[in-house]
Amino acid sequence: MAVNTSDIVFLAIISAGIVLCLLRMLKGPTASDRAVAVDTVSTITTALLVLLGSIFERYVYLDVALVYAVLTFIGSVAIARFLEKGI
Amino acid sequence: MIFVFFLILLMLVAAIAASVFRDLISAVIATTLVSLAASILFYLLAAPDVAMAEAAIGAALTTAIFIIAIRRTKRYEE
Amino acid sequence: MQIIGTVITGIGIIFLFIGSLGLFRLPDVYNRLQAGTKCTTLGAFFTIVGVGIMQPDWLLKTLVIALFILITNPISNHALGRASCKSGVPLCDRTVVDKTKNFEKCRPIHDELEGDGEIQ
Amino acid sequence: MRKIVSILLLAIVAVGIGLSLAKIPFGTPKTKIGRHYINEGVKETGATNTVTSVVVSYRGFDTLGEVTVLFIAAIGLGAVLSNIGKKTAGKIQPASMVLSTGCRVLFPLILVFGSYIFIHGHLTPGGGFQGGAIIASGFLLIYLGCRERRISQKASKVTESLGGLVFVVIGLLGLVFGGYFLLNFLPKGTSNTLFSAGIIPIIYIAIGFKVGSELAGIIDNLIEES
Repeated sequence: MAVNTSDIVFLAIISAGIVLCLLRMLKGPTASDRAVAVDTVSTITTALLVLLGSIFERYVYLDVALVYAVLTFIGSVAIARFLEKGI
Repeated sequence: MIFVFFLILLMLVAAIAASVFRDLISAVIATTLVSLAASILFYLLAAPDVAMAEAAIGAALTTAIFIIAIRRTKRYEE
Repeated sequence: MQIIGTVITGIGIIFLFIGSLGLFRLPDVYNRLQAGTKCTTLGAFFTIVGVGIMQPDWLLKTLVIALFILITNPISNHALGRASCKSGVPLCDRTVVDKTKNFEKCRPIHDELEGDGEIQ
Repeated sequence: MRKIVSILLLAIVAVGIGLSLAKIPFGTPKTKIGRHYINEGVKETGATNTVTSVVVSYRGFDTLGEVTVLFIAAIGLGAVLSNIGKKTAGKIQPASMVLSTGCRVLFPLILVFGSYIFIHGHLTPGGGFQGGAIIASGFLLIYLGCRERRISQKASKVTESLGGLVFVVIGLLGLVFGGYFLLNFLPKGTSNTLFSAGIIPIIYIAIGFKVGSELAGIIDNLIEES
């Protein structure tokens, strides 16, 4: 495990992005805004997991990122189908 | 280490938001955010099995089951 | 190889940050969706492929992850946009053209609408 | 009042998690049995993933109990919901073309991915429970996207029962061959290859099918009958 300076900068920028999404989640006037914010956070999280896997230098950790890439959108689709009264 | 505390703070804020929101759908969305942060924490603690279970169950199945429950009751808390 | 991968990852992460900045600053749901979809899809793609270039053994699996991101992210954002259109979230007051007025399909459902547009 | 109490409780939990993270040194085995699992686990069971060797081999009987708990929960939910009776479907907004096409494209890929997770449970992170949850998410996607394709309750019940049966029969075979329940009677093979670790992959495949069909049945019950 080797943490470079670039990795720390990347993690800081990603943290700032997640904080912005969190503020939108707290503020957003309607439920749709909040759903969009959480969907964005889940995409950012997938990229973050791959980056952390490269920092830890563990190949098998990529499976978790694959689970994120495949599954997190189902929650957003469920919320969307509720909002349009489709479920 | 700072990153771990940042994640704990994120979980805390999202959980408080989930308990404060009057709109139950917004509360479910905040709960999803809690489970995302918890999964990254498990990942950082070198427990990929638990992180995978948290991701698979917390992200999709729990949200859907909460929503199916809300569909039969009221959406706004009084 | 290391330097190229780091540069590509940095570009992707800057895109991710711009996406969340747009999500925070833009005025209504539809504009926010645009920032949340395009910027983060491109940013996640660049980040993941950049990590794959940094460590060449991982390239295949990272490409699979990037492919799944490219498929799933637009689907969920499309569903969210359609849902907010159907549940009657208003456009912002600076909107110039609203083409959804002409389509019956895109109008909100008015029976037993619980008023998603209201601020709780 | 309720709000203040809930916020206070959450703050206490967060401080606890933070303190425990700050104090505990991670990665050093503390107990004797933990050191034994880490040092001898790969040699004794043949599974590269230590978590899998603990869950299925050393604590296999415990896993049988967990699976039984899930089974009882699914049966109880079906019994409760069958009293309510079928509601008419009402006016349900059909899914858009993008969503239904995406569901049809993604559903087989999700099934393949879940199978990959539980077949490779002894090599990579993951296992029967995680793979089953992924497969159930695929079925949930089908219910969200194209509602007209629903799974048959009977097939899910049969799959679930077969999964439980395979688990118990393999345990009893261990009793026949060596003298105790869930004995690893198959050859271990060389570790870090797919065909290794004896009965662990077979049990994990059974658990994967069982958990997947159970969760899919629960979702079907909740969506269609409530």
